[in-house]
Amino acid sequence: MPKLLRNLTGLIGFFLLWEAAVRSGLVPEVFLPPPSEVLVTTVELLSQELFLRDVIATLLAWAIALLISIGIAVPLGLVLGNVAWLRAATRAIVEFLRPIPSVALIPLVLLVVGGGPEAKIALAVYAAVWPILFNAIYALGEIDPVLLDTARACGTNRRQLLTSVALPHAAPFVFTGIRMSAAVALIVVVSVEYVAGAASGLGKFILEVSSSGMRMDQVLAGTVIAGLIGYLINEGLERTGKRLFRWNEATGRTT
Amino acid sequence: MLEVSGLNHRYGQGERAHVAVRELSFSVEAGELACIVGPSGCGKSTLLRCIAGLIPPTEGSVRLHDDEVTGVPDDLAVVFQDYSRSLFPWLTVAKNVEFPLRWKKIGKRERAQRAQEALDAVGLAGVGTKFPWQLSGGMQQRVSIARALASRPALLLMDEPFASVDAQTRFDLEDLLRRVQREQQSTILLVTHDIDESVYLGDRVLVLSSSPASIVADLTIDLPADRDQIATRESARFVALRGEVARLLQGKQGQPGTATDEAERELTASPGDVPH
Amino acid sequence: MLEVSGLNHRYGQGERAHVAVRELSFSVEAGELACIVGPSGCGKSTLLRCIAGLIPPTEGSVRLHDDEVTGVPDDLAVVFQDYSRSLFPWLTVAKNVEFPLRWKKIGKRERAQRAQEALDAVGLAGVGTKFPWQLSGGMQQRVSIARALASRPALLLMDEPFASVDAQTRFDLEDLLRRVQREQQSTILLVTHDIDESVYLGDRVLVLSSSPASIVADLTIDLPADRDQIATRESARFVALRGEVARLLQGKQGQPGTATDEAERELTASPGDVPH
Amino acid sequence: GLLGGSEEASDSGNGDLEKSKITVSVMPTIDLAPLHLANRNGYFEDEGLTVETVNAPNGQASLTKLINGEVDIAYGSYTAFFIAQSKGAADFKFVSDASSAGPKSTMIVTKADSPIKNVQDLAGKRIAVTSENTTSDVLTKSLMKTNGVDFSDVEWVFLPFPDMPNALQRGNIDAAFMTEPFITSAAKTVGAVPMFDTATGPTKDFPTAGYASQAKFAQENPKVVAAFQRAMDRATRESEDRSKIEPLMVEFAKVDKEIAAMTELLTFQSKLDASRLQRVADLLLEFGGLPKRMDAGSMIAQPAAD
Amino acid sequence: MTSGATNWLVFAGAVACWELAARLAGSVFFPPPTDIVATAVRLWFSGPASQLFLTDTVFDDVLPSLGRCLGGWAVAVVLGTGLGTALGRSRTGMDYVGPLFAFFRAIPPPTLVPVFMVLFGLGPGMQVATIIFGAVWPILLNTVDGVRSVDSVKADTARSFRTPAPYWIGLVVLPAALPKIFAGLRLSLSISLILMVVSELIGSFAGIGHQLISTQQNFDFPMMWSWIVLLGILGYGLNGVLLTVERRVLRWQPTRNDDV
Ligand SMILES: Nc1ncnc2c1ncn2[C@@H]1O[C@H](COP(=O)(O)OP(=O)(O)OP(=O)(O)O)[C@@H](O)[C@H]1O
Ligand SMILES: Nc1ncnc2c1ncn2[C@@H]1O[C@H](COP(=O)(O)OP(=O)(O)OP(=O)(O)O)[C@@H](O)[C@H]1O
Ligand SMILES: [Mg+2]
Ligand SMILES: [Mg+2]
Repeated sequence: MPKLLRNLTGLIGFFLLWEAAVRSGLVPEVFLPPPSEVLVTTVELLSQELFLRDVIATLLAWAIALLISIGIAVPLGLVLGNVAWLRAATRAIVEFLRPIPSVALIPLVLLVVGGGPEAKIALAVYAAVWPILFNAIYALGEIDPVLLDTARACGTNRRQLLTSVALPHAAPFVFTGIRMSAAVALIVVVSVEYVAGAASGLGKFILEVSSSGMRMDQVLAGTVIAGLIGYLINEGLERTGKRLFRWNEATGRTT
Repeated sequence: MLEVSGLNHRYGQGERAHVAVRELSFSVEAGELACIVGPSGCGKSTLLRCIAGLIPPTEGSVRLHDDEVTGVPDDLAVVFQDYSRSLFPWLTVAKNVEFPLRWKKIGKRERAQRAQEALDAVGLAGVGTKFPWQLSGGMQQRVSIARALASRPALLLMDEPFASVDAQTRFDLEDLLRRVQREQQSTILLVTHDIDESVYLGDRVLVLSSSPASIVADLTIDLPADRDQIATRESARFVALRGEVARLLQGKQGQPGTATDEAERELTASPGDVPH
Repeated sequence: MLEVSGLNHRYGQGERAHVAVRELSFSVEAGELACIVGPSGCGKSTLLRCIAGLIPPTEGSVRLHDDEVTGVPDDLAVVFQDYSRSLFPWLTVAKNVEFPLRWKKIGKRERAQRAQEALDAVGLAGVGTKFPWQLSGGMQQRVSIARALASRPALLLMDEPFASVDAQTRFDLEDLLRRVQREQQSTILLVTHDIDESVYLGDRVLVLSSSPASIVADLTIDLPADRDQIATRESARFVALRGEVARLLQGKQGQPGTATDEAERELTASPGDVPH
Repeated sequence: GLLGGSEEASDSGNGDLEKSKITVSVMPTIDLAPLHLANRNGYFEDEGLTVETVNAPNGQASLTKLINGEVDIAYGSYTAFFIAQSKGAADFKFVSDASSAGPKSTMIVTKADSPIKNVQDLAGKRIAVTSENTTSDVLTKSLMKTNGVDFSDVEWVFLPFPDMPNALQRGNIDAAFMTEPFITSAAKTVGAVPMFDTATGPTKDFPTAGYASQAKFAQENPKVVAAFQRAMDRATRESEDRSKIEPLMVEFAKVDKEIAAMTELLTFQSKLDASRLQRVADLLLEFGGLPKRMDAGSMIAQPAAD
Repeated sequence: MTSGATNWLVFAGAVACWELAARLAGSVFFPPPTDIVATAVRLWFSGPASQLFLTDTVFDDVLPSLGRCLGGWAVAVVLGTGLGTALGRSRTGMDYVGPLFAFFRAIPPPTLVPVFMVLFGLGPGMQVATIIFGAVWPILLNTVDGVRSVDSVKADTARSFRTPAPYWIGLVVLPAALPKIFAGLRLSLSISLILMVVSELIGSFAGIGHQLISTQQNFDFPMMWSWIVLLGILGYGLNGVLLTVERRVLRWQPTRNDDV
């Protein structure tokens, strides 16, 4: 399958570059071990049950956070994208809240919901809502007016317009938002585990091995795993998207 | 049934405003099929949009069954001029046709069947499972006609619905439309550029002036209700009427028969060539 | 100049494949205006796309000046059937028309002037600063014609270019096209559904069968090169030719009246309704 | 569960204690060895206590867990406790001491070829400490002050310990305050040289970290506090045997085995001493970390008498 | 009409609720907005007249941070749109680098900070690198998406005129993709702000993020809230500027004109 081959070419190229940089002494090996070493560590880690538990904890938190974000952002985006006055009225609050970094909110979230998995889920939801929300609002602004008129002339009421025209039209772009959010949510979950600590999780693992000092290979192995998970998630979503939105590929519709 | 009075529509505001429709008044009886002809860009589509309640008129009013139209009225269907943009690309052809039935209390089975019938009627049996972008232009246009018919509207607005189909199909569709009008007692407003078509199809022909649209003439077509593509088009009355419409379009409503100038001659060019 | 041989085009693959064009061969001389007529959905647009090099044919070849067309050839312009989607909404009308001139070695001044001329020619003087979506359907269609003309192409492909304009404007545009053909020695391939138009405009008329398209007849229009909307259409030869094209479209070329198979019957559904 | 949340166990008093199960927030540092030892060897169980540990990445997170009630007892550095108390974030009571700076366990480290040869050379340099108003911050300032060095134009760089060796190597910083085991590992990896012991003179045996609970907890559970202290005492005494500590360092603080063997240990403590703790508060006050003087003695929990 | 007024009315209402709730709860962690504003004024606007009443911290922390944020974002914009356009138009380009990007995109920037420290050392280099690294993805992804969604008829039109690549990109692809690119730009702008904070978490001695962390560690809640609010204000302001630009650039869109 040539596409898979091309996929691998990119990844392998990057790892070779990294290896070369370390081997040539461009970067000190103690701080940035070469991928050959990191990959060995990665494989080792993957056979440890404790580590796998960390990974699973992270993945579960991620999945929950993403689902919640979709549940919040898609309807909200549809409503805000459709109702101009509501969009205007909430813009100040939304634009004000959005750039507040989730890391800045960590201490507050810890205080309010405690340091359990709820904290990382809450923060991940907070961060993952925006890409979906914004892509939804944008996509709605792009609907072909003729299409909207058509639906209205068919006796479609506002709510139905939302579900039967706005949603399918926006779906491909919202899906891009979901893909971005999936990455963001994973980042935040791992980051919160890393910055704020957790009972288990990939971020916690990275924190533990990094705070002990010189285990950069394990730190990077953890990071590589985070990246790999992200890659797999993205790949899965992309394939789903291609299948779901064949019509979009074929027409490339914009107005 | 439909009463348009003092209708004005202006696009934009201030200096760059463009008046598309000016002081338009007419009414259409229930069950009537009125054709609208007028030069390109005169404001026909704008008029239809106002009637459909899709854009609010700047001045004047549209009344349907004595109620002022403010939103989109019930029991209405529109065939847009921009047919390819008015089909939902994510729905199959059949689902597109079913679309207006979704909100009606119609069982799934019947919905599918009605869509199928409508597609058959426009000569598109067998493409129901395709997507609109897999169809040719004329087929897409017929899908949007089928969609309008499937909803069995009381008022049907059609904006150049047959522009992209071949002559034969066009004749078939014209006859289909008159049949639907008779059987379902629909009121139909149809914009066309084809003078013959307007006379053949219509119970009335409204001739609009060039931009901004206002009514030049409101012609009653006194042809028999039962029409035939050959016989009707051959009849002397038909030929006379189409000459009249053509003359009116040229802005010579006053003195019929005195057609002298170049422009007029061009239009009424070949009375012998009418498809009989 | 243009030689199409053994052209086949199939959309999709495997079971759901749809053959749109089958074994099509013909050639067009330089400076010729060939009209293509054929039932809706028969594959005319597909054929034009293949010739324009926009889609590669599944089989067969298109040769232009003896070179096989693989990409889009130089000095080509296309007027798409979907005119409204082919205009760039972010460019004003004038900029849309100037579009193909942007990368030619033409001064800014002259570019603007050429665009202006082209717009004038299609009767759209004064809308240059508007955006396409501020125009009516027919006006948009004329903008896309103006754009094609402004680039003064050696080969001009037009897909139902006059479908949305009123009768008068249509006549004007037809004459404009013949003038352009003569003056610029352009080769023009034009798809139309109007049989009269095909005969009036063309030096040749290619009649296509219903889907998948293959050539039913290749008619040379032996009318004088100088044509006139009145005189030409009145001439006996014109009437004979259009009758011939209509008959050919009905699939009666070989054995009139023996149409038997299902597919064919569908097309000729209402024999009584055939014009003439 | 799999998510890594803690399951709440229903908890009724056991025997004499008000509570039989407590949670303690910990960090992956080596001075927690006695706690892990006590857990491992069942000293808490002997007292009728079950201690569950919860990881916190840093002192602030550890304190937050205490404040929001997630844990009963938090491990943290004294500076953090004092500052949080002074801001009114919570009312803390210390329930056990943990460690104080031993000889050579809190050092200013430089590169081998560094021009910094004595404390005076530190003036105006880029020095890494973990953060403002932390033990590392006040100890470094104190060292300089004691030696009469003006630290007003020092460029403070705030770095976590693990990142210090790299910054030192690259020349991003001139010197760094480090604790064990980072001193040893930095020496090993980048050839860093421990130059000055910050825990000398007025800061000798400077208390670094301890365990605290909220005042309310200490008040309501005096017996638990006493039990906790007893177990910690026992473990701390045993920690003097280095061989018992090293494997725990490898396991809990994820320290390399080799480095663990070479590490200078902090002094493990368990007995809370008001006058020693007061030194932390005073030093913080001196360097502007506290708005007003605080009484360390009043922050020591009063456990139930045996 | 007065959509601006309603806009702020809702906002003011939210703030009033917060004030009320905070006063009622009386928690040190959630000071009422009035306290925060008072702290903020003291923090930033109590400087000498010669500095326009701005305090040193504005010049030492706020402006440099903002500079890094905008600088990093600007680079991300150039990289993201450039690369995104190239990849969006290329049939196989994304096959090569897509997985790599997905891989990078999923790496949490905080865990990468140590790696960037190794590569770029401490200071602005590392911070800007972190910002670029995080902010480039939404732009890139949205650009690829936008570029790929050029209407097929428009694409064919351009091809039929043999539009040379620069014109094709400049006159067709980018305008078509612009609405989506702007969605990416807005998203990445707020990510830049976030990463500005993250990148200052370690190894810095000044900056908004540094101040935020140090107030957190010092349990100085009114101050911490002041910084959080500042981030909100900055985000709001920058977004407003971007929105204005967007309105101008996308003026041609029919729906937008009606929307104003
Ligand atoms: N959205 C708009 N904004 C500004 N002007 C518009 C808009 N839509 C249409 N117009 C203008 O209004 C006039 C009438 O347009 P309309 O579409 O109603 O014409 P029409 O009669 O349907 O023409 P055609 O037969 O070509 O479709 C035209 O001159 C057009 O330029
Ligand atoms: N993208 C596509 N995918 C699959 N099938 C297609 C596609 N485009 C066209 N077809 C099919 O190919 C056939 C020919 O289409 P084409 O557009 O060439 O017809 P046409 O002759 O231009 O018709 P019209 O006069 O209605 O425009 C049709 O049956 C149509 O369904
Ligand atoms: Mg119109
Ligand atoms: Mg076609």
